[in-house]
Amino acid sequence: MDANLLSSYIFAVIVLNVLLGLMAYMTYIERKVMAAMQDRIGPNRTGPVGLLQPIADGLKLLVKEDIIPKHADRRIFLLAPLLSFVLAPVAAAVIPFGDSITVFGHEVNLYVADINVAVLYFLAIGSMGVFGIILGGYASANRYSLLGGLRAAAQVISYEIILGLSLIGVIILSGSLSLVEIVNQQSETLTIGPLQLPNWFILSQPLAFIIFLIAAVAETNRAPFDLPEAETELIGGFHTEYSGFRFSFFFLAEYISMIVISLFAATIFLGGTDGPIQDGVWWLALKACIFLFFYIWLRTTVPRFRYDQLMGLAWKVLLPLVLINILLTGFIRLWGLGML
Amino acid sequence: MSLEITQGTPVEISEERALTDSRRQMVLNMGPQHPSTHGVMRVVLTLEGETIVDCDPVLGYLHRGVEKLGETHRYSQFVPWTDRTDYVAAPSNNLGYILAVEKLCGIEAPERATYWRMIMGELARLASHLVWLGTHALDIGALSMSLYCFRERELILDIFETFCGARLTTNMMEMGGFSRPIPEQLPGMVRDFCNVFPKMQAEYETLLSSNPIWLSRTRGVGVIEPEAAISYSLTGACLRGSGINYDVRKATPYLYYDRMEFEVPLGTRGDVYDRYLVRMEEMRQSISIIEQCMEQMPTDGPLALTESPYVIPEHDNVMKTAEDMQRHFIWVIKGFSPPKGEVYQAIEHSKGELGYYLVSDGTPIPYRVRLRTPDFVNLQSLPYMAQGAALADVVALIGTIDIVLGSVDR
Amino acid sequence: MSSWLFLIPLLPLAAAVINFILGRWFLQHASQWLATLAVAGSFILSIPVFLEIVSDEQAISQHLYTWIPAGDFDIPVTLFVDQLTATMLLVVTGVGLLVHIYSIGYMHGDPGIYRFFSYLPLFVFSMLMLVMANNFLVLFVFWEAVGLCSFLLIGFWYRRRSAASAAKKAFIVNRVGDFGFGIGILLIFVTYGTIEYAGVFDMVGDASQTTITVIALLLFTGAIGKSAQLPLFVWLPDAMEGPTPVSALIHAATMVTAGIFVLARAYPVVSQSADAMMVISIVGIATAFVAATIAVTQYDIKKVVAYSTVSQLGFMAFAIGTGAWIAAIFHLVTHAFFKGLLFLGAGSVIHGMHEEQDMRKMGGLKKYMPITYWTFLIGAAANAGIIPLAGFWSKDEIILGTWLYDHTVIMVIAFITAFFTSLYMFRAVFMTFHGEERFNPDEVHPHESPRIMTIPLIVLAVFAATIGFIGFPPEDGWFHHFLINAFPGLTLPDVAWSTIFIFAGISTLIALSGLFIQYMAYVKKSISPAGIAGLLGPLYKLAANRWYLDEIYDVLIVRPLVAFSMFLWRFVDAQVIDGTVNGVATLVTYTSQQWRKAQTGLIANYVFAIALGAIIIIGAFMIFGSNLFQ
Amino acid sequence: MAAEVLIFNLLSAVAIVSAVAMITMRNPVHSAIALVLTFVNVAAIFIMLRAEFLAAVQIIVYTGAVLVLILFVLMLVNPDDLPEFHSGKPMQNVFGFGVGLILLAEISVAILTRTVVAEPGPWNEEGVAAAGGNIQVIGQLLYSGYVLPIQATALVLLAATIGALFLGRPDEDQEPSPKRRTVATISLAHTRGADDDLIPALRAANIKREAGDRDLIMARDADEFTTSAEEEEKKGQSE
Amino acid sequence: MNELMPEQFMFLSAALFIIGMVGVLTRRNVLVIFMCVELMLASVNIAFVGFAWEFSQMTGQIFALFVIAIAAAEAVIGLGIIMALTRQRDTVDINEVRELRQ
Repeated sequence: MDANLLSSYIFAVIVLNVLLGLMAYMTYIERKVMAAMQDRIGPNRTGPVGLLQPIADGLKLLVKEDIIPKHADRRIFLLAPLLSFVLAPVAAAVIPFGDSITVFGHEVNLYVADINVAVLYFLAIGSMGVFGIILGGYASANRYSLLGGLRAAAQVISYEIILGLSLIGVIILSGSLSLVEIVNQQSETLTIGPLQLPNWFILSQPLAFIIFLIAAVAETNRAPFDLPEAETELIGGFHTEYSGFRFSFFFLAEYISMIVISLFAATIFLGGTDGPIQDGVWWLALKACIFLFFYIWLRTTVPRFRYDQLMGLAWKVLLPLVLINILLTGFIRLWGLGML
Repeated sequence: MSLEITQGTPVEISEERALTDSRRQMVLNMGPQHPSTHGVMRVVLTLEGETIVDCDPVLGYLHRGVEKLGETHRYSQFVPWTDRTDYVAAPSNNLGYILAVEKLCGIEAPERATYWRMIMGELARLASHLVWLGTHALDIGALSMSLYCFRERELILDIFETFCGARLTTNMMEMGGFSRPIPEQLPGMVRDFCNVFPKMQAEYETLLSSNPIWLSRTRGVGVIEPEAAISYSLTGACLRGSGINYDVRKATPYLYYDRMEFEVPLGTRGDVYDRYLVRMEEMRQSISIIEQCMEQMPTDGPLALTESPYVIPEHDNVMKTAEDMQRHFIWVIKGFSPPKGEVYQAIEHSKGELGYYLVSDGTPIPYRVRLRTPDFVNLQSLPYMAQGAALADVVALIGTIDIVLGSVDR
Repeated sequence: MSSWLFLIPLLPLAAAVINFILGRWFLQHASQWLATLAVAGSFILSIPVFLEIVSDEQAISQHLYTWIPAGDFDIPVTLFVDQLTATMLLVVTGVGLLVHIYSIGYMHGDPGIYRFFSYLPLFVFSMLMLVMANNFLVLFVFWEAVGLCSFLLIGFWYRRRSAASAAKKAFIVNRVGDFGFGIGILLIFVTYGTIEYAGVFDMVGDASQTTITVIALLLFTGAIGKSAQLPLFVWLPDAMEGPTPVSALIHAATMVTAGIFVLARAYPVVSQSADAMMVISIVGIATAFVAATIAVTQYDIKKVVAYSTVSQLGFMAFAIGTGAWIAAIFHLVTHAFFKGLLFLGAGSVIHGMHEEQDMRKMGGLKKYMPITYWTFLIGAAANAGIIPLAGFWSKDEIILGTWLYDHTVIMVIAFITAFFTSLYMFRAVFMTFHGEERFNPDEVHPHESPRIMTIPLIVLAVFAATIGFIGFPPEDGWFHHFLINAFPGLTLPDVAWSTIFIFAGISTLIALSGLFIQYMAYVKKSISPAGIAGLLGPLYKLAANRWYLDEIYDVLIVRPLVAFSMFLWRFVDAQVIDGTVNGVATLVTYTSQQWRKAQTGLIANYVFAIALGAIIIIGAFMIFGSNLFQ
Repeated sequence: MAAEVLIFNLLSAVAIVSAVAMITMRNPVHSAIALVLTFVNVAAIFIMLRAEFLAAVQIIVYTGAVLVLILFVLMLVNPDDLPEFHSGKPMQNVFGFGVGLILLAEISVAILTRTVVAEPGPWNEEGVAAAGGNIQVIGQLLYSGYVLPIQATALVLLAATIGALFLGRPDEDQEPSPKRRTVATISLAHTRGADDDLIPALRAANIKREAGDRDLIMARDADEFTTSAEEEEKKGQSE
Repeated sequence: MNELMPEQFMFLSAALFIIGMVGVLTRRNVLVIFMCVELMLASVNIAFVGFAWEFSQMTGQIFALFVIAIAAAEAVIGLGIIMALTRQRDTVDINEVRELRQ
């Protein structure tokens, strides 16, 4: 096994662990931020200012009773949360966390893999992630879960299309599907008259960015698109019947998806590790945090969509918009290349 | 080690088959443990996809026989039971019952007590509407609203607590007035609340009234036509949301509502959004009524009748005069016996027309007690509104009717 | 001015298209104003064109585009305006405008109003293009287009069975004439190698006399159809099923005169053939007489006016036949005004009588609708030829023409026809407006039409009364001198005033006698119309039954055709063809029934068969070798 | 054995085993999951065969869309109908497996005995790398030599979309099943009945403009905007 | 066997195809049959891509792409038909649907 591959493995392990740790504290941050927004205190008993709360929660979920409904499809019931949980962090493999650094004389790339179909890979993994939800909904032998699974299937297929199409504009501009390449292009400087702006794709693709943001929220089943689990309608939807650590797998998967898609959005639209001073992974983290804060903010602020409104939004509003965006971008690109 | 439990479906498979017209339909059993049924109500939904074909509310999970209990308790003993019907607006229930009994006995509370009763009634209305708004918004998915609403409701509950010691089940009224003096700080608290609340309410409206998702979830949903509203005997905001001008406070004024200047908001479309607007406006009107009461109220004066045979004598005199001691003894041991007859007293409760019907046979225990609770009647319109709506609308519809299961099931 | 020429037809076309596309959903009643404004625009633009022609005495043209470029042969779409066209332009747009205005009132509240107001400007457009064409092919295209508009408008109330069948009848009968017309154009092309007017007219003499005669007769065939001459006039009375403004515009003022217009346009050709002229004059006078006699017996007010139209078209035709070209066009112009007026007046009566058309159920309407009465009277008098109204001048000139060009027989019949004309016109007036009220006053409340309908009536009445003076003095008027430029080689005959006075006197006498008879019959009641009818017996019956023309067609054409079709259906189709087809089908069915037993309906079995096939094919390849695997 | 071959064989084995599992599972949902596994392995094999783009498309389209749709339909279909009925036709199974085996044998013989000969093209590893990568090569080829097939495919997809819309439309003969329950009784005798002239009355009323286009009517009196039964009667009599 | 041999993917393709075919032959649930057809399509793609790899061609990959596109269209229509079928018949048993026999 060559050293390059080995360093990739090591880095993958690091990313995975960081993600899991982040995810745990993501729940803590979400609860704190929501508490602040809602005039309350949030977790404050476990550890200093409640910092140990995620660990306590994890322990609690671990030792909780694992309930399997009698009529459930046992094997799938057990498989579904694992599927969700495993697929969620896999997508992070293509996200570049920076250029290569030298560790103990070895050149180590700060990404797990730079594949030439990274964007498609990300979409592919995202589209696989829904299987956990659908199968969980099916296997629970519960009407609410079934409805949740059905909603998830329809919603994810619809928003997958929007998500993919909103990225086409960026791909047209960058001419590459590789995230490393896309980040490198964004670190260039864009000069508009006296303005010196970073060539972030949010500036050239604002419409695509907004659509991506909406589709990303829908893709991760977060409020106001949390229809598959809508606790006031479907009592948790697909995870109604799950308890204990199996439930926590779904829970973890949702938060990891959020973090990963935030990292992805930061990479695609906000220049990734590019920053005004001293490029590095902290910029990526900061940008991702903005997205995560946006997620939480949305959850505390807006009511939930209805199923038909959700689908209407995807097919009647976002799809035409994103197609127009692609068309415009294509024309501008051709014009820029002097082909028009 | 995992435990296998049987899925608790009260409706058996064969029964479900009988309930549906075709195999494309699905029976969904919503409740009684569903988070959005506001208690223990069960709604049996027949779905086709996510569209509701049939909707059948099943009641009685919280039935405690309040009416029957009333027929086995003495008149004054029943007051705490009224707290436990609509527990989010307990003072209003107290008020309705007390007014009914007073009407039966032909007595009337002193002026100052009447004003305080109005204030407490309006505060109860506000408390109830705040619960409604919070839960309604929560059902539709606006998570933070419930916390904001409960924040303000806390102020009202503090007022109740200061006044009578209890926050939820207040039991604050007595035949002929109040049994306790008004604490000194109470008027100030009420005034403070009146100053604070409108600002808070404006905050709620910025969060909801023009939020596109809120609008799309509430507009055009659950429309009740005026004719249907009347034929379903709806009252309260459900009726007024459909544009029908009926408010007990205006139609048959009780207490001093005829001295108050306030307006009754009426909706134009009769959908969930209209009912939301009507209730929001009612809260503003309530604040105005409270402020008017505080202004008009005499600063000093008795809080309770003392001389009537139907009321408990003043505590100080019990140990001083033989008559009062005797009366007190009889009142406590035997209770009082109103004249024979029957009486119906309706008040405008936060949810609609709350009516108490009492039949007296001259004994200290009522012959018949009947509660016309508004949300029980209003709940009838749920199937009417739900048919053809989406599954997600059901929670909005239950929210818009504003039910409290304690009051529905009694 | 010539550069703006294209706007004249374009405006109505634009209005038609816009109304048709947007009318139903967006414009609704606004469509009527759009159409009216467009036609008004055309009218206003036509005036300077006309004035330019008058002052320059020079034809103007505007080339729009080349329609069919085919080698050295190409068909241009060129707008061409000479004196004849200019006259027609004013008539078409002027009457068209008034009819549009009138229709706003008449069609008020009709749900299909946008349709009406897209067909009507479409017709105006087609008619304008017809008269402005500079070659026969474009002429023919718009000749068919006006036929189409006529079809659409007759069948406007297509839910009414009679309207639908009348529309079909008009269309089919016209096809007979159009067939001849088309062949005529082909013949022109074959003979002269071009179809442009200028080219054809320059080379007229190159062809043999027979060819010219045939061409002229074929063109006249088209005119027979379009201008409702004997024997094809049967469609025109039926066409009255359409809305009355349509009758006024299309079936009185403009479209039906297209035939006359074409003959006049083809003057250089037609005038070369004496035989053709003879045929035209015979057909014309026969039409005029037959239609006039029928008109006397009709009770439907619109039918009367319709037969009157046919009769007047006959007048124009025989005027052309006898060589009184300008008189024919003159009559065309005056006729457009007074016949349009009569139709609109009849429409006003019908409108006021709640869609009642039978004159026997009218009477005494004078006091209910005075404006309609007076304008209708003017129109009737103009038609009957009462001096000094428009009809008098033109008709008198036609009759004078027959004398001048030595057609004595025709002249006599023309006088008789003129008498009948007066007879039926005043019969209509007196039956409708005078005498006792024969309608049920409980059900019908006659009323005057709204102003938007009466104003066009008044305007038309003014024209019907005065337009004749453009041709005064007879054979030497301003109109004659203006139009003579369109007919090269034609000279205005020099007529003595005494001749004119004699003819005018006879005409007036005849017209007044008709008036007098009808006055006695329907107002004074001293003559019984029924008695006269009884006296005439079979003759009356003949006229009343429209000379049995429909029946003759039925026996001669329709029934043999039906019988032949029945034969084709019963024997050839049902027995021979179906027998063969059914036999094959039965055979196949039988065979299939046997094969069907192999079909289980199970998908798996079919897939099994496919798989088996694959195995066999691959096995065969393996064993016998192939290019697939080498 | 090179690692490459080992991995390939491993992937193939999993693909074949899960494919067999797919056709033998009784529960269609289990079959679908087995098929997902097969498809993922096929995608991995695509990557080994230097078709990265196809691998991604395979996963996005097959597993991400088609199989999700299949699962969607499986859940929509009545659960009672789902289990497979193997008992039906044993002969069918025997024949099916028999034919399968014969065909497999034939093709195996063909694969082993014949070799496919063709001219090697320019797109070996170096060629692809020189052109910028797998996607770039596919893109360039696709939009230069295969424009017509792309258009045809687009047409097929359009037709499929329209067809799906047509198939998925609500039944026409069936009246829309969620029907509103009609109003049971209308108590017009109610003294505070609905006012027929409510809307005109509103115009003059005290209207409070609420958010957007909604109005609230502010009634000051109990008798505003209402018609009593007597008035109704009077109105009826006067007409 | 140190190199990847063309026979390997050819065998894989053939095996998957035949498994799919056997599934179509033996199964009765129309949805499973549908899945089997998808499997057969995918197996053909393996052969396409494999030959493209073997001969350094791109045509195979491009055709595989077209196959995937067509398969997607087929899936949409197929599932639409199945939905219509279950709506009308309340069954997904293909042996119950024997319209072709009539």
